[in-house]
Amino acid sequence: MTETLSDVQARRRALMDKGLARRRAADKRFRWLGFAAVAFSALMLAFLLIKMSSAGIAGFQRSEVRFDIPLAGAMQIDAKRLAQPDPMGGLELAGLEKVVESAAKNALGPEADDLVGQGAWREVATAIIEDPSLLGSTYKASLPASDDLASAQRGEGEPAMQQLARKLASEGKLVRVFDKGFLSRSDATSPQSVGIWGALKGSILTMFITLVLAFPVGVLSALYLEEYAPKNRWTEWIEISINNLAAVPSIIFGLLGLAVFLALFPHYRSAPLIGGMTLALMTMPVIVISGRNAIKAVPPSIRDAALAIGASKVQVVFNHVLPLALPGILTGTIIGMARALGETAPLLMIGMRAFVASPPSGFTAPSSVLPVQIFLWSDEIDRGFVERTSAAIVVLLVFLLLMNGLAIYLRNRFEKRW
Amino acid sequence: MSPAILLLLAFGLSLFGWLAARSRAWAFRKAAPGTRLHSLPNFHGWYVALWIGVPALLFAVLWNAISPMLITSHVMADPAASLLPGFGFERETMLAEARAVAEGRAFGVFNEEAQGLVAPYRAAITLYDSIGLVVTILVAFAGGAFAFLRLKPDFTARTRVERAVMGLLLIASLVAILTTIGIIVSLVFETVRFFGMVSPLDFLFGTHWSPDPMSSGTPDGADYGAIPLFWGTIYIGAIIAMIVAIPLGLMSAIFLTQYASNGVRKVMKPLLEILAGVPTVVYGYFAALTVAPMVRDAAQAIGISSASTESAVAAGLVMGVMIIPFVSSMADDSIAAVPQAMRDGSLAMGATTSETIRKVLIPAALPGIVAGVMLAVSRAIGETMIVVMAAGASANLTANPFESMTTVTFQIVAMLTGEGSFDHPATLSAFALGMVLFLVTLTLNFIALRVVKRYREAYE
Amino acid sequence: ATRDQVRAVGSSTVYPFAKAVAESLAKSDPSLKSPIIESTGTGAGMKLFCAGVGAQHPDIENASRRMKKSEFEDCQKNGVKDIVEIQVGLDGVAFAEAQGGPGIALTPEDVYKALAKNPYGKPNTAKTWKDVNPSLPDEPILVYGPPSTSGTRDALKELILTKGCDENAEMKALKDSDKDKHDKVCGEVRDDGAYVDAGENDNLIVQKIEANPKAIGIFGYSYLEENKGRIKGLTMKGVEPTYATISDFSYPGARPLYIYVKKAHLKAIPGLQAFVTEWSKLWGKDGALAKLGMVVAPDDVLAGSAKAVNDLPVLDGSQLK
Amino acid sequence: MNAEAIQTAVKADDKPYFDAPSKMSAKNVSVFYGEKRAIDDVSIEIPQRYVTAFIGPSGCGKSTFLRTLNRMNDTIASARVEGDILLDGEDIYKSGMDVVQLRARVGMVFQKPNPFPKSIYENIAYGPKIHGITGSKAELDEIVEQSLRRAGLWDEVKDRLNDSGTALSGGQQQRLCIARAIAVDPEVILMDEPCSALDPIATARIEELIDELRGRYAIVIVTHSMQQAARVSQRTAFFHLGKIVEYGKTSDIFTNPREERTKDYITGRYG
Amino acid sequence: MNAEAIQTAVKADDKPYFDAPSKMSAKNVSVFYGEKRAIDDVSIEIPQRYVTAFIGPSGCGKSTFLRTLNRMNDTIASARVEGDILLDGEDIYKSGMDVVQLRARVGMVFQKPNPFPKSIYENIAYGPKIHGITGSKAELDEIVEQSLRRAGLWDEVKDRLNDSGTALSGGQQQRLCIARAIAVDPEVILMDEPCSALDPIATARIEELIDELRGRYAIVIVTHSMQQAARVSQRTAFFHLGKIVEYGKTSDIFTNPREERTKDYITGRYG
Ligand SMILES: Nc1ncnc2c1ncn2[C@@H]1O[C@H](COP(=O)(O)OP(=O)(O)OP(=O)(O)O)[C@@H](O)[C@H]1O
Ligand SMILES: Nc1ncnc2c1ncn2[C@@H]1O[C@H](COP(=O)(O)OP(=O)(O)OP(=O)(O)O)[C@@H](O)[C@H]1O
Ligand SMILES: [Mg+2]
Ligand SMILES: [Mg+2]
Repeated sequence: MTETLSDVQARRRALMDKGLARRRAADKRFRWLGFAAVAFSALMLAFLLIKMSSAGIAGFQRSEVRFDIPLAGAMQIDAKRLAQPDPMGGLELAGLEKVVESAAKNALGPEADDLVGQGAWREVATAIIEDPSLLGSTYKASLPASDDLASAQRGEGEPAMQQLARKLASEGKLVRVFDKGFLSRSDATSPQSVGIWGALKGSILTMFITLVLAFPVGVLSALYLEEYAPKNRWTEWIEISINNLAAVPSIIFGLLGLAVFLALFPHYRSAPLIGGMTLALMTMPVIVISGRNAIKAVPPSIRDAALAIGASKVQVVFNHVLPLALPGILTGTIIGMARALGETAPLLMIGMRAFVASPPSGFTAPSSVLPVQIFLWSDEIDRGFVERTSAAIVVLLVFLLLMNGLAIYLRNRFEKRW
Repeated sequence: MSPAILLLLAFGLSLFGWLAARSRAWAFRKAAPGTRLHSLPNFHGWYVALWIGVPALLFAVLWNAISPMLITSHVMADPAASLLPGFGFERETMLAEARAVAEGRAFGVFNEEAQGLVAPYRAAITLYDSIGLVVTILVAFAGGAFAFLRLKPDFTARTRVERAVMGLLLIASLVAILTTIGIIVSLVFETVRFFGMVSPLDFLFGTHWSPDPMSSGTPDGADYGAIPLFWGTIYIGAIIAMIVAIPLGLMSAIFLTQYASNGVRKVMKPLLEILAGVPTVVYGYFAALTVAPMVRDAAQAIGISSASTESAVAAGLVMGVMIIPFVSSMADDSIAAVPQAMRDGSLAMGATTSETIRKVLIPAALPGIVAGVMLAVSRAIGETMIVVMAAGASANLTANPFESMTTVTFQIVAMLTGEGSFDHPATLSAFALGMVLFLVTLTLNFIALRVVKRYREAYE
Repeated sequence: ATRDQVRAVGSSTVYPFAKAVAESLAKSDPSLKSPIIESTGTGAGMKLFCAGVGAQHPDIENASRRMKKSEFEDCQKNGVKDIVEIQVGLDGVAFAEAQGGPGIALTPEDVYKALAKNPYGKPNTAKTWKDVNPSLPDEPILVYGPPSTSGTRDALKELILTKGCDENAEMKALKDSDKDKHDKVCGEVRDDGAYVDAGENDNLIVQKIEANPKAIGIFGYSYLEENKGRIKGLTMKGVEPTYATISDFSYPGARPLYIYVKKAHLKAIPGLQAFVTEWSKLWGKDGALAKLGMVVAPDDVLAGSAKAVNDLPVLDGSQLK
Repeated sequence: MNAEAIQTAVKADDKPYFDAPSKMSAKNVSVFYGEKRAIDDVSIEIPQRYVTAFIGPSGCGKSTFLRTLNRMNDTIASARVEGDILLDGEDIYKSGMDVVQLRARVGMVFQKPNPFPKSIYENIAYGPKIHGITGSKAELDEIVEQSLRRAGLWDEVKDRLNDSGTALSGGQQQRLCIARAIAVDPEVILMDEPCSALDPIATARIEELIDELRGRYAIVIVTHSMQQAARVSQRTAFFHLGKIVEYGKTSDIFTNPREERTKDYITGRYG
Repeated sequence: MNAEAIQTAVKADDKPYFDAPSKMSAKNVSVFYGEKRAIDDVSIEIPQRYVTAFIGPSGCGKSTFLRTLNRMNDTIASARVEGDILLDGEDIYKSGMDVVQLRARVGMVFQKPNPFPKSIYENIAYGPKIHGITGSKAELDEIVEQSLRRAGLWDEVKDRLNDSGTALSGGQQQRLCIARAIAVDPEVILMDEPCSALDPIATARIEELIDELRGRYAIVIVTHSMQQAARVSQRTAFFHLGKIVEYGKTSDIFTNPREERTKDYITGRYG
């Protein structure tokens, strides 16, 4: 039995129509799957963000006790001394600590010592140094509560203390208020007096070094490999090394930093310089790989066009290929930097897992970074750190968002279609 | 002399040379209108600038390295130095203190013996600084003059500068090789030490891992079988996490590039990238306290009684979520880079969007997608926090995803930051584990490169 | 360049206390820069500490165990000759469960039988506490504890498991005949899921046992103290873990915490001497460290340590193991 | 332009076709790119079984209009179509219209050759496969061979069907694309300057093919070459500035244009 | 193919040119792609100040040979050239040859338009800028305008010089590319089917431009259109299977081919 041509066509057309509903359904399903994937990821993100920020908000607050301190005539010190060097020392000598203590006892009862945070008098001193006229008045103090009182206010710790906390709170003497200082202080022992600025500054310095080293080296290597490298053994090894470095677990970079960078610069243990160098090695391959893909995507006809009017290789690369590839390179850089920003393990190896009580003064000063700070706080004994950890995470996320925002802005500015 | 000043000096002189050479090149043009310079004036500028900057910088680096020694020996000749204690840390400290004061970095000395050295230091520093300054300038001028005198209208400045650029590119790409060598060097000694104590065969093929870093006495090779660690690493990082991340990441990329409107894409793409940036501690808590109990209850509900709270699935699932952006971002970029003509060609054949994506776009974008997956796998393998919090730390060799498992990287971190001493084989095993991991990924990449090369499809 | 701040490395157990001392020092003498305290783990810290004398090397090692002989030799080899050892306090290993838990009364022997890999040389088959000791409840054994790399685990081994093991005369005899074997039989912990190695994060253990009332957690005493409202300590041989019982060693889980100081750095690093002195100011019964959860050492030990802070005696390597 | 040469080239067998049934028709179609109007109120009937040529100066909207005929302009976000386009009397822009089926029925060949980065065989087999036209390998082989033969490419590539389609020369690539379009047996074939990358011999072969196919399908071809329009088409539409200036039998357009602008254009005076 | 039509189109003013001085010459050139020989022992003299056309069937190696003339084939890793190619007597493949300078002297226009994704102005100004042809903005503006005018694009784009070059229609893009090549004042201009994407009017303008330029430069044009070869060129080379079958005056080739194969090809009998 032989089919005629139109039979064949009719049969094919029928087959085609029969499959249509299925294909349309498959298309819908596929689209729906894509949407579901994005929605799932977005929901995950929203869940994490909401969870973090709701916990984090509490971390931006602290418990403070409020009472009046009659400063007028309480101490033998005048405004002139406060204008001299070390005014804090002057106030200490004049017995400010005792004044605060007795005022606290008057207002809060005999257990006041346990209620006001250690060294809280320094906040009073700072206020006086700023405004010496306070010396003649009654100072309405709002000082950090002790850790015990703070946790009692959260409903933890000894029942007696909790009862006291409730009583003070109902009298308006114990309040939870926004803690401005959290963003300007550094690490400390008490959750009531910690701050994130030290670690944040450390992260900024470290990321700066990482970017300054990894971006140019990454982009230049990507250009070399895509545009210049002859196809030989040697190039292959470079390629394999880079792909491999992108796949090597981060902790191994920490070992490298320990063995090489710290051997070369032994004095800079814990410094953002070393941290940045280590993270740069880790980030560089990510930039190279995404950079190569972006460069590859630039159509060869653009290169031909430029070459044919007598542009040299370097001109082709820097005038045409690089600008066109830049958006893609920036994407890779964001991913790489985001990874570096959240990285803990390699930094442990080079000493950034440290208690640093003051913000780093420069690239070579000992410092902590945000993820390590979070890691350290999450293991703190005091329960007050739980909220502080969340707050630090919020800070890290905001930093991340800012970094992403900047890169996205740059990416959109340079994006070109052809 | 502070390095910054020498640096600034070198840059300043380079800039000066750049401007001078450029204007000279312009002058050639003015002098004989109509002649075409071989190279643009800018290239003449760069040529001279390089000849000034590079030697000056090299000298500055050298000088920074040797001048402290020269200064110290100069100071040691001073009578005040005889008061110093003998060689050792104290003496070094005092010298450094005196030096810090002399340089104005500190206000006073901590040890009085150092006080007498401040003045000699100041003198020596002034002397050597001026020497350094003068020589730097001389070197810069020598280089600059050499280069400047060679400028002619037909001077091939561009070719030379481009050769320098090429050299720079080559050096940049060598960083990767150096890093690889650096890693091997930093692992190899301790690894060899470790294998001196534990047989490589026990290590590589043993199926039981429970080294005790606190134990004394000779290590038992039977405790150092790393197979369970490798298995855990692969199972959690490369299997479970990828089962989550590859479909989700790829489908997200597809949705964003092919279906979503431009506005949605512009917003969602960076949002997803945030997932990769959430600190792993957060994921760790999420995995341990939310996902893991859920997984356990679900598993027990369907009758898997061995399910424990610490499970490979819990860790793998959360890890998968974390690395979605690695897959999706790279896939997104490479899918978007496939020429529109490909897509048009397929659509015009009557292919549905999904067919176009699956049969034309994804194959064409495959190298980029594979690169993204590789990055994602490596990130998953390198992850420690989630593993320890959600999957526990016990090295089980099992295919049951509801049991507790651990990974190589977690063991490395634990051993290196633990209490065990650094000459104990348990601690040293971290280096061996790192080495094996490194060699394995190197081999895999080697193979992957070969395979990708063979199947790479060119298009335009 | 020389350093103008003290640098200490070492144990994560000592880290919170060292931090507090550093903070206190910075407050009491504002002219000194606050010391940098790094939590590296005792082993890594020892390696750094013993790497040499000079500004690039740390001044102090915080240790949750004693320096080992091999480490001491490493120090000597690298020119770190004069080391001062100061015991600063105690850390307790506490057993705890969630507030609503059944409250098992443990003994070292029960713990050993429940957690050892090969109790008395035979593979461990115990599934429930009842299997271990008929007087205990019929609940599955599920213990969250520190990883083998942590000091707390070492203490668990030395102070509880080995003690429980040695209740058996045969084992005691083994100790003298074959020390390696004894170590293994008495010290090895089972890895079949009954003992869950939960990583270094003690807060996570607290949270896990809080969520699962049938589970038992093992961690540093200070975490028990801080989380009193949510979890409760388990008695060991009828003794409850408290400051007092740990401090007088009646609760069998106390181990000493040390700091090691490089003598050669004392003059060179500003604030080092003051930092060491600051420790002695804070380690007392009413001191700030006790508030943070450190268990105060017995009076005689404290007196010895205070003397060491003054006299700075050089550590004699021959007494180390 | 040599007007006489063109006129002699016009096919003699251009019988009175105006009774030809209409396959597609456009009614008052306008196309916008964002704000810009690229096609302005165009109406045209595309007859069954004949070849219609679109000619006109560069940028006049020929490609744009062609793409509206199988809704390929859906892929351009900024493009918007007004008016009605009917295929066999059915509005192809109506909601519920299946573009997949539409494009299977109205095939397209582009200006720049765009083979898939797959083997030559896979390039051709792609359409039949996705449409499920055939299940058997033998039949597929048959379709591939037949399509390549019709496009005049078979002899050149029969020994290397597994080579990548992108490794062919420009002319070969375009013929591959034509073969690919034929493989799904469309009812209408739209060709956007299909021969602009081909040499005369290949062009002649394609023109023969078009001639062969027109018996069965409606063919629309955009071309720059008036000779080509004259040779292959029976209807010609002259586009200018987004409008159809004149549409009619090819012989009439080239020998006896009604509009002055058409005449100027085909005699090369125009621009 | 209509041979008569071609013959009438051959320029009447094709005077005896064989005394024309040679600008470029190829001697026994072979080109390989890997193992495959795409050009086989080709020798040819390209005269100063005239237009030379390369014709031949698709895949015969016209583009390949053209690219050897300004070493654009250096960009294809697998390509390898044997034999000598001289520009003003100087071997362009000699070591030490500066390809950048070579390509400034031997410009090229491609088959597919490839404007830079930059503004129209920048597209034209790029060449003069990198070659340092001018320093002053006014002079640059002048060059840009003049080049666009010569390419017949000025009137269409003069109000939107800052729009992207890729936003133009295909034909406009190609004219932009031609303008870009002209802007650096090359000595030789190589064009690979420059008009395959242009409509007759734009083509005519380009042909005029070629005519205008040939007084000063040597021009080589690859074309599929024998009419075009006949109209614009004074020399024609017929390529087949990687060899030059016949080379001579255009009028001779088209009216009186010496080789049978040439004759078959131009009369359309060949393929
Ligand atoms: N995607 C687009 N966005 C905006 N404008 C466009 C787009 N595509 C084409 N145009 C414009 O629409 C007009 C018509 O373009 P079209 O490509 O249809 O012309 P054409 O007649 O095919 O020209 P050619 O013969 O050069 O191919 C032109 O002015 C062009 O610039
Ligand atoms: N990059 C390349 N690699 C391998 N072979 C190639 C390459 N480019 C062209 N070829 C082959 O070399 C031969 C000559 O190709 P070329 O492009 O020069 O032909 P052409 O005459 O320009 O054809 P057309 O008229 O179709 O453009 C062809 O067989 C082609 O398949
Ligand atoms: Mg068009
Ligand atoms: Mg060609």
